[in-house]
Amino acid sequence: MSQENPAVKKLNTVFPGVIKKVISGWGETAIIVDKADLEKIGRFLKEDPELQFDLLSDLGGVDYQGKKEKRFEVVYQLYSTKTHQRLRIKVEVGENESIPSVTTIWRAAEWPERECYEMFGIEFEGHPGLNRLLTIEEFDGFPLRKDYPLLGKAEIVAGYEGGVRWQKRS
Amino acid sequence: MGLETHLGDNILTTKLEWLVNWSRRSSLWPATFGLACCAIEMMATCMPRYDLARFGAEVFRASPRQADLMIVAGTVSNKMASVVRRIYDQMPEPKWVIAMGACAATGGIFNSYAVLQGVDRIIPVDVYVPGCPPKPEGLIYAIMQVQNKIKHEKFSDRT
Amino acid sequence: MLNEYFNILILMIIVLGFAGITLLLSALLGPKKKIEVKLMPYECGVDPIGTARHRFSIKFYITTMIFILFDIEALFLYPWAVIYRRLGLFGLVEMGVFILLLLIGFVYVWKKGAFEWD
Amino acid sequence: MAEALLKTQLRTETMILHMGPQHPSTHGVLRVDLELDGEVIVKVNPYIGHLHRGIEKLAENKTFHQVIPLTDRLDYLSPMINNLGYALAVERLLGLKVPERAQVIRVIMAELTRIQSHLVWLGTHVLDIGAMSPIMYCFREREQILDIFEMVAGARMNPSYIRIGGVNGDLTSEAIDKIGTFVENFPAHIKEYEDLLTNNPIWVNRTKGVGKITGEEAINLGTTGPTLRSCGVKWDLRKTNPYSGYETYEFDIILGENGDVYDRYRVRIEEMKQSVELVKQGLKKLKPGPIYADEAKVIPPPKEKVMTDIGALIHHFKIMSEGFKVPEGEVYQAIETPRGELGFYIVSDGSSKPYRVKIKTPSFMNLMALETLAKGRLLADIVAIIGSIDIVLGEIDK
Repeated sequence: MSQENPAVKKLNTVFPGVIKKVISGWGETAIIVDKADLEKIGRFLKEDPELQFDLLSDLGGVDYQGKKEKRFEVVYQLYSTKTHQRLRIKVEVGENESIPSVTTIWRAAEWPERECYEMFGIEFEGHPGLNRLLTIEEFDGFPLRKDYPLLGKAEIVAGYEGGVRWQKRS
Repeated sequence: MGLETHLGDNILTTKLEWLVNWSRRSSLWPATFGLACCAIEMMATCMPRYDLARFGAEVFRASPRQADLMIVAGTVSNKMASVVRRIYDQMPEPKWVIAMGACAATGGIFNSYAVLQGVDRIIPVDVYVPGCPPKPEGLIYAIMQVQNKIKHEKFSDRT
Repeated sequence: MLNEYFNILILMIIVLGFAGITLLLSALLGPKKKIEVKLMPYECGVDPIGTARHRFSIKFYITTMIFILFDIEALFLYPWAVIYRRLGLFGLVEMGVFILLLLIGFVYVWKKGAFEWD
Repeated sequence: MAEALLKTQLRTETMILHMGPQHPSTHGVLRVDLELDGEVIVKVNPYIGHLHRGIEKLAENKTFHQVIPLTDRLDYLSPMINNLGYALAVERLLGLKVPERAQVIRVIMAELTRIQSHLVWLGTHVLDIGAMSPIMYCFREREQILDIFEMVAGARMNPSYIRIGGVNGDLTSEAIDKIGTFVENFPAHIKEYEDLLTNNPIWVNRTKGVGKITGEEAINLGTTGPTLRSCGVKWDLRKTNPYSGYETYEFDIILGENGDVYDRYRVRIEEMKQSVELVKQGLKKLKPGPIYADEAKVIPPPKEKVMTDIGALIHHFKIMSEGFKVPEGEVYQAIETPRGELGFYIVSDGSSKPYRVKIKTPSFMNLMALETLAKGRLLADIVAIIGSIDIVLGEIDK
């Protein structure tokens, strides 16, 4: 449990016992946190004058089907434009569990959360407008899940005046 | 359709046909339909070095109402397919289509749930341009092929 | 006296002739395929929202009025320019007064803020 | 009294205007629904996804080596920089040490790509606002860079030149001379653009004070790159978290003051000058040496050895068919593209296919700022704003 990362050290002192696991490798540290106190930690990491993780670089989902007891994992890449430090927060989410949205802390999370919902089906409570972003409105299924076929469930086979005709894949 | 369907094939129509085909092919106005990387190469084709203006096709019309050549340049995703079909329908006759690049021709390297495997599934395509993205010379050669095709078109083809 | 208008007549015939022939030819020879989608208004490839007959802001009306005003001013310059050589100094002074008056109007409209949108 | 009455009772409905997927100045297939009150923009909601190809799903079904052509087509205006980002991430996972000459070639190629990408941005952005001639000059210079790419990497665009462990072809002396001549006379061309635009009253009126955003607001929205630096935030990944040898180069970070369209224009023009300096320093640093790391299991052997040496044949067959194994773990590697911070979060489960490739693209975040930039502006300004945040739909929709 390498403690040399300032953010991890500070978090342990302010919120003892909140970090479930610290993964450090390849020059980076990632902490696994429970989704209940995600909001609290996020706000602290952003507003703390010493750490100032003011930029949410990226927010993405990973589908660990069968590899972990909780299927999904939402990954927050935090970056501080002041101290140029990086920190990765990972939150484990079950099959049809939901997770609090962090758009109130970083407004940058709005679209990535919509994309994560659309690709994995993870609900984000408190998100201003959680609907589809990249695929067509009537897309069924969540494409980035491991059990979703690469070629999809339907394809366009023909076009007629005024539209296109879909057909279910066999 | 127009008068030409009643004229039949005689000396008058061949001359008229030649005139009409000549005027149609030497001022092909493409509709700006750049989707992805091929659009950048399409822009490079109109720029000073490759200069599409030599073929009378440098006027890129934004609205399909004033265009008669549609260059589908880039990957057609499923969400974009209905828009491509809508734009094709809203172009006035006579119209031609160039599927520029591997993605427009056959879906290219993106064989996935979100990509239309070839734009010829939804609209009739006249010329396919291989390459990812094809060099501007490739696009110019394709436009010359379309012009060649127009040159040998008969009125009766257009019913 | 009449022949001055004769060349204008020739010009008119050429212009109308050219426009007329191209329109006639394309109407006759062009293939026509009236389908329902083609007649729908073009909205960048998606379904149009709302009708075109839609109440819009009054500010457009003001801008159009100002445009028409100064467009007609430019229109008066054309006949003046045709006989500019024969008018000599008198023509210059007279048109100068005309333009000055309109300039005062222009400055008034400008200061009144009709060009500012909001 | 009449004024107040006029204000209260006059209820004009807002008009919804499609600035749809097929539009000359949305820089790709972006659909923006504008809610207009007369000419003033009341609300902007962009719709994206018209170029969604499912690259992240495709990447999970390809070996590490085969994902490189996919990254080429993410931000198709800076293909080599995308390759660099992905290659650096996989090299960190593998613990590969890239030789010195390959790192310098990578920096030279990345900076040339940055110049070429800024040229396309400048040409189209200025064309949208109405100046027809600069795009002709910009593409004339860009063709020279594309000639260099074609000579060195084999293709004008999407060359997949920067591979895992090195680069795919050495810089011949002829290429080095060509880069040298380009770098010699390019600053004079930049001066041409500046003479055309910087003090041009029409350009200044159309861009100064349009689409303003403050530094904190931009960071909160996740904006990165020149769009953020134009608000005065001093942060450039090449300086703060250097990669591929950037710490040994001297160049300075360009900052704007008030974060409007004019400052974004000025920041990018200055950045082109810095990139020219970087290429010059890169050319001086070039020393003869290998261009690939010597890791036989990962780097495909050169063609002539494959024909003659059985070991090389086996390695080549194994790499090309099944791919090399990458140790289990996860890494997030971010680099500075012409549009901002491009990050690759790669999770590998020890097999030869990446378990998950999450690609953080700068235009995806920068486009979220469109809402705050365009609110309350006039209709004509949205074209200038979309042009100034320099979005590429390939990397927004992934």
